[in-house]
Amino acid sequence: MGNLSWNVKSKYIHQLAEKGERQDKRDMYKYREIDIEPNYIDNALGSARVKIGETDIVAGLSFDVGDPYSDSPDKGVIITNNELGPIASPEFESGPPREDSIELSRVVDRGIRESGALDLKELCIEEREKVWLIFLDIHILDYNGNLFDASELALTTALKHGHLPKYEDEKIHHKEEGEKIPLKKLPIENTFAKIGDKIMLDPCLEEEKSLDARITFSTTEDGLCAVQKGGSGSFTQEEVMKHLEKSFDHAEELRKQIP
Amino acid sequence: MGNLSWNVKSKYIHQLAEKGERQDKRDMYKYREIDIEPNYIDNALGSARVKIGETDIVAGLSFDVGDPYSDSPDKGVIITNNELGPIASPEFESGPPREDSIELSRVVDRGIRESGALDLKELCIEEREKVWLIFLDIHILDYNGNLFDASELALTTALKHGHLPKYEDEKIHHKEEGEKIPLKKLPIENTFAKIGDKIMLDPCLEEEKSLDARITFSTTEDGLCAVQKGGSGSFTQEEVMKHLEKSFDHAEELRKQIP
Amino acid sequence: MGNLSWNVKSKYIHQLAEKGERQDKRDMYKYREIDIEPNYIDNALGSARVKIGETDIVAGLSFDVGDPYSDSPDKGVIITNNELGPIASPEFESGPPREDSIELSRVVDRGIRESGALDLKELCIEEREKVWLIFLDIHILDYNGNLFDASELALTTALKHGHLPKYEDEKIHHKEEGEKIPLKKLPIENTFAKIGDKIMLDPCLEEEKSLDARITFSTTEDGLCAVQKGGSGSFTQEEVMKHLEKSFDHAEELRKQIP
Amino acid sequence: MTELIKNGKRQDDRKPEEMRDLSIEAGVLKRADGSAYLEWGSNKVIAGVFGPQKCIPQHISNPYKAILKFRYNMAPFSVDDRKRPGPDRRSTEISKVSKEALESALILRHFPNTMIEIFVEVLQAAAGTRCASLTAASVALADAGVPMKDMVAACAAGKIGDEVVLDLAKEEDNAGKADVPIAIKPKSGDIVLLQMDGDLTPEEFDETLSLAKEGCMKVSEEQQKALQEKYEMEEGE
Amino acid sequence: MTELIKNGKRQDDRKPEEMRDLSIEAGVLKRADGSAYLEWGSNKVIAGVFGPQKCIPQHISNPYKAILKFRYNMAPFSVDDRKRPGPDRRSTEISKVSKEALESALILRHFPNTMIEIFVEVLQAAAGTRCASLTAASVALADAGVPMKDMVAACAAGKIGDEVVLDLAKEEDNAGKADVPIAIKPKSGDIVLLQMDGDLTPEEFDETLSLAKEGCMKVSEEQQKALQEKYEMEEGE
Amino acid sequence: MTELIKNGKRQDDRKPEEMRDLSIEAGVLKRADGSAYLEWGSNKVIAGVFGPQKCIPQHISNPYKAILKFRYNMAPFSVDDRKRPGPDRRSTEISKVSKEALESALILRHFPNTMIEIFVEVLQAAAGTRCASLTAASVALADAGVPMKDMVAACAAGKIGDEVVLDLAKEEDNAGKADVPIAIKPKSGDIVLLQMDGDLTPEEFDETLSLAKEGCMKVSEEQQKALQEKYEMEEGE
Repeated sequence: MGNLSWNVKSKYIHQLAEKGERQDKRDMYKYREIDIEPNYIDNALGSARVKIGETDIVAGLSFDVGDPYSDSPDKGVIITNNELGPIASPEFESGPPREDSIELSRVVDRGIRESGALDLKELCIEEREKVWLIFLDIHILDYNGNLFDASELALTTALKHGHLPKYEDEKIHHKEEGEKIPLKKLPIENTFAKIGDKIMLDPCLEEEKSLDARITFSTTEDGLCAVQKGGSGSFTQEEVMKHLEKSFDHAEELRKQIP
Repeated sequence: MGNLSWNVKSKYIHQLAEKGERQDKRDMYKYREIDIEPNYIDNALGSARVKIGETDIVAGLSFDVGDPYSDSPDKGVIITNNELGPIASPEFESGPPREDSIELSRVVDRGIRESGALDLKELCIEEREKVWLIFLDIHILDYNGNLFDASELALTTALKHGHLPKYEDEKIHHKEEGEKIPLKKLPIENTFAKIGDKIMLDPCLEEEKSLDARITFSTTEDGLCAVQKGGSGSFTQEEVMKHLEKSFDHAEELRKQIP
Repeated sequence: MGNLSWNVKSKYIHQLAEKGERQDKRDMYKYREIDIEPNYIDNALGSARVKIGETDIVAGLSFDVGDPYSDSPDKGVIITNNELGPIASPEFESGPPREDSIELSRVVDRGIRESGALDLKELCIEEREKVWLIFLDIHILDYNGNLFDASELALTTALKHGHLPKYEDEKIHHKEEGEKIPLKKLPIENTFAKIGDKIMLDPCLEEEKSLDARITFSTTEDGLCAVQKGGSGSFTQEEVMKHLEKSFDHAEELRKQIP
Repeated sequence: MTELIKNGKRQDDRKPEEMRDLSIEAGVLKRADGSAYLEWGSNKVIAGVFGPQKCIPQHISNPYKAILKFRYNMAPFSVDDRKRPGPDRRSTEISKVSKEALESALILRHFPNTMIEIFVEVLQAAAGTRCASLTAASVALADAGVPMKDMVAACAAGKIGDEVVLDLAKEEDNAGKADVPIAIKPKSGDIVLLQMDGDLTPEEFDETLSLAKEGCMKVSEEQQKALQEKYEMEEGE
Repeated sequence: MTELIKNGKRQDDRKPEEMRDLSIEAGVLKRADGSAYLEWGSNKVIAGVFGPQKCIPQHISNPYKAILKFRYNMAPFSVDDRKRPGPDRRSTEISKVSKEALESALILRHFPNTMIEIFVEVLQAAAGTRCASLTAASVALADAGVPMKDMVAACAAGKIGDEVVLDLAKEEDNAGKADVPIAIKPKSGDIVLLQMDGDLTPEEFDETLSLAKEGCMKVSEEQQKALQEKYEMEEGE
Repeated sequence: MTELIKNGKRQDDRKPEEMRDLSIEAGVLKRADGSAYLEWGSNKVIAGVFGPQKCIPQHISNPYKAILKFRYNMAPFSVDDRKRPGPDRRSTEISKVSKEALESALILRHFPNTMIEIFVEVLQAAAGTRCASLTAASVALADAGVPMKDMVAACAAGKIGDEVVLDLAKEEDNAGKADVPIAIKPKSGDIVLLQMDGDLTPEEFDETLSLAKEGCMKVSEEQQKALQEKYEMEEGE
């Protein structure tokens, strides 16, 4: 960050933004090429590989049966995690930034949890005693920015195509498909970066490193369910509302691309 | 410790001590001003804020129900902890000294445990099956020396005014006061510092950093229950016995100040 | 490793090896003096102290009763661990090399586990419910090379002389000897070091630090049960087979020395 | 479940756009370079600031500006169920967004290669601790004399039943439909912290933002008052 | 339990000396200096290489050569029961023996005071992941342009029923009598990785080694093919 | 429960002021700079000393003197219930008070910027391990040639039934009324370690201290004997 050549590069990105341009010639409100492959992992009963430009991630589901939380005895449990490991980027050579990884997990988790997209009550096996635990794991292979949108897209795809394992005689049969996962809506996240006073969709890594502020909207077919602002800059209320509206369109655009 | 200006300061403190004097003009055997506020935390069923001079700490109790230890199936369990965090002092900027924190917890715990002040048998709900677990947590806000005495004072106050939560139908009702905590005595700790060959009560932080040796007596109305010597210096047996006697008086003095 | 005087020493060890010689005048295929003392720890129901030259270790067994693994409901469980602590060598001053310690535990564990030397079915108390857990702990006091062979020798001795504790009324009586530990064979490990293109038995620490490759054979009276190659060099298939044969002889030699 | 809002009154008798009582005191700690104590409803929060000072470890220092560290920490007894000591995922996220919220208000370029550390201890928690914590931190920074372009004032608004309300209390947060904590720089009204979860239409979201901003302005007044009192006390000494 | 081998055919219809399908692609990651993706039976593995680069932390650097770091890591969803993230004892051992296996093939003395980092992510695991991982790592190192005396190719052989067979599948590994993963430098045939567990006579062990080495030679061909395809693609660009 | 003391005899037939058997051997480890092995009743303890040597990490070094590190560590099999490896709260406290006890006996100002490391491994534990460990450490330091103003000798006394007794055995410690481990510098009799828990009147406490000091003097004789034997052995070589 205090690196000289990076400062020159960052200044250039700011200058481009000033003119409404980006390094890769993209429109300010356009995603990079998106590739979604459901059921990428045969071992997993739900999985997806998602690429947004050069950002490349795999999401996979794992299952267990356990106790419900005492304040929601009739609901299953989801646990969202990610490995933002060193293979994904030389940035992480001296260990991944723990707080970034935690924020990522929590923000994509909120997209799914707060939207009510997943019917947690259908994940209850026996009230107060036994519920499904679904682990939503995100594995990042190549990191060129915008992990929020890519991760949410991968999880939503994995859940949409996913099945619970069979559960018989108190045993989980990981190899056998049980019922479909009760996904009722398709939550999508859209992330905007503010560089100087210009705002753009789907920042790549260099744009992320140059940004002043960042905002992510998590929406379903039905409405807004979560927002997260990041970065050391600020947004006006007008900017927030304008990009929330754009977000609904872009979410619909991504939603259609999920096979 | 290897710091030059600190060495000058420390030498000055030694010179004062030589003359029986202290930086804040205090008598060698006098506490700084003490302020005790019971029930400081509304959320907790037992708590206290204690200031000794500029040392400022909060103690609070938390409760759970769990298994007894197998070698004391009819006794409740207490777990003492402290957070000697960076807010309390710039000394701790690069992480608090773990061994100091552990010693503090263990010494104040012994004051309560070894004195039998808390009747652990009354904390048994069902022999071999269910007992109260009481967490005694000390949170240090401002650190100007003598955490032993301040912490013990805060815990004793919190316990004296504290209640167990209600426990009905295998559920803990954290919001509702149950029975009083079975505190039978009021354990108090008194700490003396030896600087050169002079001994003084209630060391402030700079005195602690200058001390050669330290001794803490833990007493109740009934007698001595724990001792801890610290520091790289030594005490004669006569010094130990003389200050044990003083300790009984000072303990009584503090005990009276607990509301 | 990048240390100059060490490089000179290492070159000397290589030159000696070239001539088929060693610093301590030992034959290439000879162990240092071995000393085995069973039941070294009175508190433990199985223990041994083993010295190979200046390498000095203690192994001790501890016991617990717990759940079997779900995929082997009728078998006891063994857990092998070691403390390659700083007392054993100045090499470890800045913390022991975790990966070496893990490899050691796993390789000696395989010697016992894969050989079937320990009849795990006899460690079952009640199928699916309760089995013996045996902790095999290795404590290294002085480290002058070849921990593999010394550790396996100590564990085999401790197991051979060891007893389970009595188990009555769901309680473990750690002080009372129960049945003998069902050890059916005596697994032994033999380690060879390759320095340049010469191969030698039982490397001391300086030889270990100079070696190009290392190979450990784990055998019982009945045959080969585990192999582990280490180091950045290589072996030909012929070298491997030739030293496997030698290994059977050396294993028999060690086995006879176990009291 | 009892209704959270009835006849325009909330369970604690507040009106929809009414904030819980807020009081702030600056300069409460002796060893910190700056500090503030804050009570907001039943929340009790204390913030301490150290720095600008030598950056430790040195390799994270920045030759162009001071770096900021923020630690939001809950005392074990601050909630009914004991909070296990040490950072968890929630507190790590709050620390991160709080730090980012403060960065644009501070003039960090004056102190290259240094660090400013902010520690906030939540002693008693009752919904809205992240806004309380950030508000206290901002006062503590001013108390420490760290040069600032503007203060940062935080407040949440949300939805309970069908209504948009200011500053959710604990039961309202648990049973409500949405919570939107924000922080602004009062001079410009620019939003420096914004999170939301729940379920809102765009119109409701806009309304919530407006109400939360009004709340922030009230918070800002209390911050000024606290600093003035501290200043007057020092003058009077 | 069904027999693992019957009439000279294994459960998946392979002959004893037959390997599962293997395909390798070089240069699949954009940010790594070298990379490879590998499918071997149902195993899916991706390897990334960074370096030679500045050694961090510096005190572990070596003034005579580059140091090598190897991290074998399983994705949580790569196995039926979720694998807890982070290194465990098994992965630590695999990382160690894999690193040692590569060291003799690389020309590390050209890059004193630097480090080369190899990260292998196992996305789907079905027996033989350490051989798959090492094989992929070797291709990724070549793709990164790290100078090598030779490649490293890995393959296991073992015993099921009474027969020595190549490249054990998952059930064969679980219920078989012995597993012998090895890695060789194909030019010389020298063995750079060798582990074994189970129960074998010396004769069987010798036979197993010979068969595993044959397997490694086939693996080596696939490695060459992958690198050639990558090279041709780049030429064609 | 059987009585701990009856007709002036303790369960192991000792008189009240009688110590368990103690034997010490110096110079038992080859790689440590100094070492000692000690058996005290059923306790078995081994101590190793490294240094004075370069201080790692360097930033904790002191330009005026050597710093001391002390690690008291119990082997997993040293107690009936397996002791989990690694430091716990009890061992951390023992290490701290033991280090402080030694500091006043050592001449640390001769070796600025260095560190002296003391590692004590408890192989078999039967009450009194902290005194055994400190006593062994002191011999190991002398064996390492670290300059000392005096040795440090440790011994406990306590109360069982109504009597003050020396050197509590395991059952006496568990069921007794108080335990007072101390350490002194034998030349001056000054107390460098002192802990107590239980229930004692001031008079009993005074009596306990006196008895414990007598115990320390006997321990000191054994320390001298061990060092002399080592010295004679070396002379004889």
